Amino acid sequence: METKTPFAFKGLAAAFGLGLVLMTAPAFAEEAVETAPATETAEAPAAEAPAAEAVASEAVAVEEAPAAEAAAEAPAEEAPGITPAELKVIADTMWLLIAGMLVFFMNTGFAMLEAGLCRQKNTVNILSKNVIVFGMASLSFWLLGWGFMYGEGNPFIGLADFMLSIPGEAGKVPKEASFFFQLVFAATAATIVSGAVAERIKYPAFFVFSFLLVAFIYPVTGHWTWGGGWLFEMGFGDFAGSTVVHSVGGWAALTGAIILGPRLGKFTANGVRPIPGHNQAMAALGMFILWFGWFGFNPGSQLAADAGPIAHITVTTNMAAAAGLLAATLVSYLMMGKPDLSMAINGALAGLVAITAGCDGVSVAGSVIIGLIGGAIVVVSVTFFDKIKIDDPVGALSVHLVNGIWGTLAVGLFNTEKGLLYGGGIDKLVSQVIGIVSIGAYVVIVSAILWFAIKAVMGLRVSSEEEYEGLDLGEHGMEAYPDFSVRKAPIY
Amino acid sequence: METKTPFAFKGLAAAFGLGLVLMTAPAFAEEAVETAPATETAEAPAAEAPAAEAVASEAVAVEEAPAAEAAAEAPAEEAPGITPAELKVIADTMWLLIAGMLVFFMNTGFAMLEAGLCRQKNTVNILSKNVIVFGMASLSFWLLGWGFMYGEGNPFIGLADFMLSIPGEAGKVPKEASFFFQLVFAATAATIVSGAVAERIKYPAFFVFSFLLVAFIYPVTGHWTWGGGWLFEMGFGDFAGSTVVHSVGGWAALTGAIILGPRLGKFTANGVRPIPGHNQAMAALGMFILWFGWFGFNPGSQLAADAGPIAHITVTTNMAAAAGLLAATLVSYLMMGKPDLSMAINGALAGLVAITAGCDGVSVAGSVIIGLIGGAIVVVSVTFFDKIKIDDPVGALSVHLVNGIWGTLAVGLFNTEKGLLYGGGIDKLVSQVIGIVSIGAYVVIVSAILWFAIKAVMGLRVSSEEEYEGLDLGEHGMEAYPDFSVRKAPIY
Amino acid sequence: METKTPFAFKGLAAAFGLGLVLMTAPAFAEEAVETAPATETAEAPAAEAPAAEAVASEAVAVEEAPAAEAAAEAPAEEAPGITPAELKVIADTMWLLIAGMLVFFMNTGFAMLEAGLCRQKNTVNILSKNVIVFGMASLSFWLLGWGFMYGEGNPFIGLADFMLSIPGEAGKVPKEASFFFQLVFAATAATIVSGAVAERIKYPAFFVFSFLLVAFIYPVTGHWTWGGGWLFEMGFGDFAGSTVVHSVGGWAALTGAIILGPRLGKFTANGVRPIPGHNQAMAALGMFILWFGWFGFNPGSQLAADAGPIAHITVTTNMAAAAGLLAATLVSYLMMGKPDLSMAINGALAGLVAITAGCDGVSVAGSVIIGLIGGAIVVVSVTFFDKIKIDDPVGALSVHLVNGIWGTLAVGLFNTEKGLLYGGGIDKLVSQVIGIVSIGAYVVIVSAILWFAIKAVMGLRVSSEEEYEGLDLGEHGMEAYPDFSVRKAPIY
Amino acid sequence: MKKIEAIIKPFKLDEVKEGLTAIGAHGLTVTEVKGFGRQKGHTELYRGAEYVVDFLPKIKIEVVIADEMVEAAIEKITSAASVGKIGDGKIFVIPVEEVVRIRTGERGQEAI
Amino acid sequence: MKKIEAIIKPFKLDEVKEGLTAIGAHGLTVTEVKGFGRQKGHTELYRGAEYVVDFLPKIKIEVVIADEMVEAAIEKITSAASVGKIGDGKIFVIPVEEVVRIRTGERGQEAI
Amino acid sequence: MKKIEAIIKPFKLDEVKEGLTAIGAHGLTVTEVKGFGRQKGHTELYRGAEYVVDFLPKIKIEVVIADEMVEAAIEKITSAASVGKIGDGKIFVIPVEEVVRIRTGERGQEAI
Ligand SMILES: Nc1ncnc2c1ncn2[C@@H]1O[C@H](COP(=O)(O)OP(=O)(O)O)[C@@H](O)[C@H]1O
Ligand SMILES: Nc1ncnc2c1ncn2[C@@H]1O[C@H](COP(=O)(O)OP(=O)(O)O)[C@@H](O)[C@H]1O
Ligand SMILES: Nc1ncnc2c1ncn2[C@@H]1O[C@H](COP(=O)(O)OP(=O)(O)O)[C@@H](O)[C@H]1O
Repeated sequence: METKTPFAFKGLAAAFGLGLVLMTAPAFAEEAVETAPATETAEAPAAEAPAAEAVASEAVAVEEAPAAEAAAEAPAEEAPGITPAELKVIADTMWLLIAGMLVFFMNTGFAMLEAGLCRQKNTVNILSKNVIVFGMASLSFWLLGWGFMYGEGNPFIGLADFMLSIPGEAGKVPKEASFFFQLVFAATAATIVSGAVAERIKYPAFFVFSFLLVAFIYPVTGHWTWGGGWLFEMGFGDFAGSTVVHSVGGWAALTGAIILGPRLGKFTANGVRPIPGHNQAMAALGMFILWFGWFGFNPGSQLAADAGPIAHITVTTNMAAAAGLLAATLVSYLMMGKPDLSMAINGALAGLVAITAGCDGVSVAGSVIIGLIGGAIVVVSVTFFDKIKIDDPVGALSVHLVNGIWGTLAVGLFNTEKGLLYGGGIDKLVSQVIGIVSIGAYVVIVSAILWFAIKAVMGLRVSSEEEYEGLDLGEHGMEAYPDFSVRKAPIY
Repeated sequence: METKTPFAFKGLAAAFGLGLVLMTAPAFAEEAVETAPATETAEAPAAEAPAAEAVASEAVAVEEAPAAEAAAEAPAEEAPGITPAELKVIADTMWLLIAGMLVFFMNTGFAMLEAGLCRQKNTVNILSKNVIVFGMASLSFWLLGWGFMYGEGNPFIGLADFMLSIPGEAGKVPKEASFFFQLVFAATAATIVSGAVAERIKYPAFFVFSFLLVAFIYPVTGHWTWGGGWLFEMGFGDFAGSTVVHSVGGWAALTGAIILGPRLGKFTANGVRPIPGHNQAMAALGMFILWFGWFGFNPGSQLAADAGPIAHITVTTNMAAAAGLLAATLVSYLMMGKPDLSMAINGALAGLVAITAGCDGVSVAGSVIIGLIGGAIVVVSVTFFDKIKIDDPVGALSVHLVNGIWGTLAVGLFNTEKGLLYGGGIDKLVSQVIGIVSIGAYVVIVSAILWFAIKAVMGLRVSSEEEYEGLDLGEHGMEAYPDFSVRKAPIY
Repeated sequence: METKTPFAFKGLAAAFGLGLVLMTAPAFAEEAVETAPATETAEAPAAEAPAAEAVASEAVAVEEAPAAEAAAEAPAEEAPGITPAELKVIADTMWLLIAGMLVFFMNTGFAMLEAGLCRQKNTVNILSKNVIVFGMASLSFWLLGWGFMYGEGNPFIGLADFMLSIPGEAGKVPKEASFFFQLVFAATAATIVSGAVAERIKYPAFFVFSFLLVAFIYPVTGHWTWGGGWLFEMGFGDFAGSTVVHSVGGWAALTGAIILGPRLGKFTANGVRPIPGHNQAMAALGMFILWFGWFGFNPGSQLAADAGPIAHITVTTNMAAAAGLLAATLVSYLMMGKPDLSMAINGALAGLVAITAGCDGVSVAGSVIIGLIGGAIVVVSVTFFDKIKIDDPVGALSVHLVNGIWGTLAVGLFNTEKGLLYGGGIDKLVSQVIGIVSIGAYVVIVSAILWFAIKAVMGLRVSSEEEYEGLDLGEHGMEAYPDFSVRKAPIY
Repeated sequence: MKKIEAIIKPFKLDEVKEGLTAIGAHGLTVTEVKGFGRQKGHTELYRGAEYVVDFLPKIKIEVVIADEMVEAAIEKITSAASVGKIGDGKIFVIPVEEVVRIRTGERGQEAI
Repeated sequence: MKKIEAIIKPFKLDEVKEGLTAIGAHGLTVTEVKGFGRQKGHTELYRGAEYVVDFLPKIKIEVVIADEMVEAAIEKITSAASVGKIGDGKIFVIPVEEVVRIRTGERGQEAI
Repeated sequence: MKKIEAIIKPFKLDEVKEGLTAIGAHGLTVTEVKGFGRQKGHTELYRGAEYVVDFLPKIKIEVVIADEMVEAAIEKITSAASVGKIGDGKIFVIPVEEVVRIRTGERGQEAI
């Protein structure tokens, strides 16, 4: 099993490791000086409260003895001084952090979904990709992505606050809470790519692409929209990221899937040969975890614990998912004569992606309709990509790209204030189209350049021998289930 | 594998799909008009605050740019005006939503538990049922269930607020938060049925029954109790639903299991032949997820973030589960000579169901005793149902029905204010018995009618050939683990 | 498969069951008298508010009708009277409970990780251990552990508040919330042992050891540190338990692994023979769940919803995990030529353990460096333990013990106030070393005594025949995956 | 001595085993196999596309017996495994030249 | 009648099956096996240590055919399964004394 | 040429393989099987009920060798696989009429 990449990649790995140390070193050094104020800032909301001394002395106590006693003693002294404004900051921070944790958990969902929908022989590889992509994204977004996305800059890119170098403002939700929430979003975009290029991409190639996606591609379009850039100014609206997160991941995935070409044996002279995933239970587990995590994704995007909006968003999110699930089940039932679990799973996810852009501003009935349409779209779309011979092992394109587009358009139709169907005129819809197209064009172009560059430097696709034997052995020298008697190629 | 149902069901599916669109259409149309006020209501708590303008302008900003900047700017302006009362609403809403999300996650637990405790050849079918049942329940509860349960009406049924048509009140926990929390409870009742009828019920039959359970059966008894109906007036107490949720699901499951009859080969001339579940790891995963989700189920049922009660409920819930787990392990150890993992799993769930009714009003020691007894009961009960030849593949009857009854009785014994053992007299216990019996009778009768109706119209049970081959192929044309060499019938 | 233990253990089990009933009986009796005040205490924060009557009457309403209506009515009346101080208590309680739930969920992660990294033939056994250990720990910590750890006593041990017998103080975070949070920590320490002694320890032996660990070993060192004992006085700092939880578990695990000896076939004349885990997907699932749960472990250890600190801790926790994951991947890549998923998984966990002690007081860059080093350490450490022939099937020693030590030392180096590298001098580092050594010595000695006592009384290790056949059959008479064709011994 | 190999439907295993023990076979070995034959496979679905699965799960039973028991064994297997539907399976009789019991080293008839 | 046992590389199964049906074999039985031979195994990794896996996944095809078809079958299998690399596999020809179709009780040639 | 089929206890595979390579067998094929024999099965538990599992996991080794190596192979397998307990397994010797190496088309002895 000799391959040439290891050497190339070993160098890369070493360089990367070194780079990381070098890059963190200055930050570390700086912080060595600045640290005291920096941590003060982090605790500012409390520190500025009237009872500052009590709090300060408690801060020490907490650091030293974060135990029941501390909890039992401290609040009493601290409490009298706390203001409603500070409490709102606390509520907002809790909401944002908890939501961010749920979004983090979506990585688990993606890992299970993608591993379940691929073949047993590629399981270690897919899991490895899903595991590393979050680690990679965390570092990459901290080092570069956050600064490009939310730093001060121009309408096209942010250019400050790399590695969170600028202290946050006092009396507000701590910047680190926002950073964490944005970080888990960035990682989601990268994970989407993983599924579409599965079962044939070289591990190092994916590793490098993910880094660049999170460091650069995603933050730039993120800056245009959520970072206050030109699309934001123009009136483009994407509440929680149907386009900003899902389609961006989807476009990059599409480009990758096309450049890589289909898996061996998928498209034969006799037509499409389905390649069933090896574990539907794992796929269903993944779907449930993703749905659960989406309750962080959408309601968390309110970025504050505002009772009305977060309740509304939770309901629209859930109803669209349920409607997508039902629609995909029924449509596949009508088309194929049997209810297809893999479609039902994709249908629920389609509903979730579709409601993401408009979850805050559509009615509950609107969310049901958006979800129903999303669920129907996903069935047609999967078949469509098969027909045009773009091979997407897990349906990532149909779920994230196509429904990301649908969801973004749906804002222009169903938003109860500005939607076309609610008498809001065509303006919103036009802005939405401009946003979709410009972001799509940008991501496709930049991704294509990167994919080709990676192909030239280190190769993109594994050898066909390795593809037959499975990437688990080829890329990782491991088996996912060594105790079970397994076959490398399914017997049909 | 020709069956007759597909055609019948295709029609049904089409009708259902159409119905859904028709039913949502008017709501949609209405909302097109009403929407502005409706969303205002949703944001009322904030909108009525002194700083209304700031908030309003922020609402727009948030919709357009839910990013770090918005988070960084907004709270500062908004904060000065917020009142403690509003903050309490925020805390309550957060608690309710987070709890509801955890209860949603219980669906994952049920899916894993049930799939793990059934055979490999029926895995896709069980997962499909667990997936669709939540989608179905969401729609069904929104369309009908919520109105029957909580709408204004008479002591026997609610008759208003279908599709959330009545706006919520300002200054309170948003109605949508309550709706979400109640919705996930309704889905739980339906999921319980899934396990008991597993490995032999036709998919479409289950689909239809679930819809009706959530649309009608569950909401009616729910109205009697939590909806302020006659049982509530009478003093029946079931804090988080040992009876209202678990027994209701359990009675419907019992009726279904009896009408369906046992799985082929379960009861032979030589006695009971255990049919081991195909994946104990999946079952254990399911149990853990359910336990985790129960921290939403019980503490969330406080419906408010009241510090003392939610802490107390969290502890009693956990202790009862732990005690149930230990008791079932030890009892099965003593009875069989070895500790039985499948019993330990059921024991923990038994403890959880048993504490559900009384988690708020029993002492910690009381919760331990309730759990210990629940864990012991489940072992005896599983054997009992085997003896009377009612086949319940996952133990749903022993866990949810029997322990639901035990838990509801336990309120009358262990409630520290009104329990018999605490000198509270016999009154509470009598009310509990009346509640258990009346709800049981109602659910058994209505379910039986529905099961028989479904049987007549579309058939209930798959053919014995399909049962041998597995419902995955018969109902879904899919395999759960196509890459593994599997046997359809276990070799003993 | 006759073994002698069943009888011994049956007796033990019976004795234990009886003991439990006897022990809970008095508490129960007492509470029968004291109950009313006890529950009042639990609701104290609200009860003392001006609107006490309204609240009291509502408390009844809530108990009887915890439904939408109650939620809709109640807050309005209650709200006017609530104070910011009470709201802070509510926020703190919510944070503590939610964090505790996440930590509870880590048990799921441990179960999946350990089962995935062991062989198929021992799956039921490992799951049984992971399931029972939490049940056991809950009871044990309530009966004894909490009192030894946090009760009034001397600098070496607490000696009061067993079974939560002392009422909590009003106006503070309810004691039951603290108890729950501390309980899930105690269970974590016990679970760590499970992995290192896997695939060869008798189930009853593990059962007894776990009970004693949580009842006595862990609480004593916990008292020294978090309970305000002598190490706390001396200035030892371990914010969330790198040493107090992870190393304590790790030292007990080390002692057990040495006394048990390696698994048959692990160390042969030809060197180390790797024994691959049977399900890498399950292991990856476990890692993700653990990472998710750690967002309760570390940020929850703030014990209060202080916006700045919890945001900061969430970020440092995440960055260290990401860095550990990357470092372990890259180091294993460089060493072995391929990226090793099982190492990546351990690397992420290593980063998490390493940041646990210092997550509150190091900078983000500091957390990255701590994580990078932790990830590198774990790779070297796994190889090291193999070299000295200590067999640790899941890498628990390298993750929890070695990185627990590293993380505790790192506080002395990277703490931005007192760390050596930040000009804080050597004092902190010295305290840390004293803490590590004294806790290590204590745990090793007491664990060794207990392991040997258990060995003498009931035997520690299964027969080699049982080890070949698998503990699932030997200890439990069950198979984890009975439907799959499996081999008991992997074919290499 | 002969080895009888029978390919049967999986759910018939128990009956065949009992049939064979009834005529005095003391041991047999079972393998999970996939069969292709006159019995048509079935169509499966996956994400909106159909495909035909030709190979069906079967059980192969191998039992080595004395020559004189061959007819009885064929008889028992045929009656126990037959459902009367295509796909019931086949029996093959193969010569065996030697049998050894590993534990004792016994050979031939006694070793069976 | 003969039983042909062919040990082949797993991904060649479809081609071999088609080759055999082309020459008129109506049934065959497939088993997943592990092979050890001249083809070297590979090295696997696990948590920082390497080990050699000697046994490689192979597919065993068993097909019982009339004597006169043996050469044709060998020919077909050889051409369909050959990649030209070590590890392509082996064909073994074994005598079969009797064949019975369970469903009908037919024997010999008709039963194949 | 003969095919030796040995049914052994799974954990003896490595030793048997080494025994066979030692006497010059260059290839062998392994199948996971379930065995029923004099060795009694065991009782398993599931949710409060017991049941007997008759079939135990075994490994089947198939090795085709030249006639003259048969005795040596039997000898090696017997000594390597024997634990001296019931259930150690069986060896069956079956005639093989032809062997073909797929890669080269070689036949007979050279093809083994
Ligand atoms: N010639 C053959 N060689 C090997 N196995 C065969 C042969 N013919 C049939 N089989 C096996 O027997 C099974 C049943 O055969 P099939 O033709 O489907 O039905 P029937 O036994 O009723 O004729 C097949 O699935 C296959 O495993
Ligand atoms: N003597 C033998 N007996 C049984 N099986 C054999 C024998 N020789 C080879 N095999 C099987 O054939 C497969 C291929 O053999 P190998 O020696 O690797 O390559 P080649 O077929 O190219 O000579 C082996 O993996 C094994 O399953
Ligand atoms: N007559 C037989 N035909 C086929 N396989 C047999 C036969 N007898 C035994 N076996 C196989 O050999 C294994 C061991 O046989 P068993 O009777 O249990 O012990 P022993 O080999 O010590 O006599 C069985 O599990 C079975 O797989």
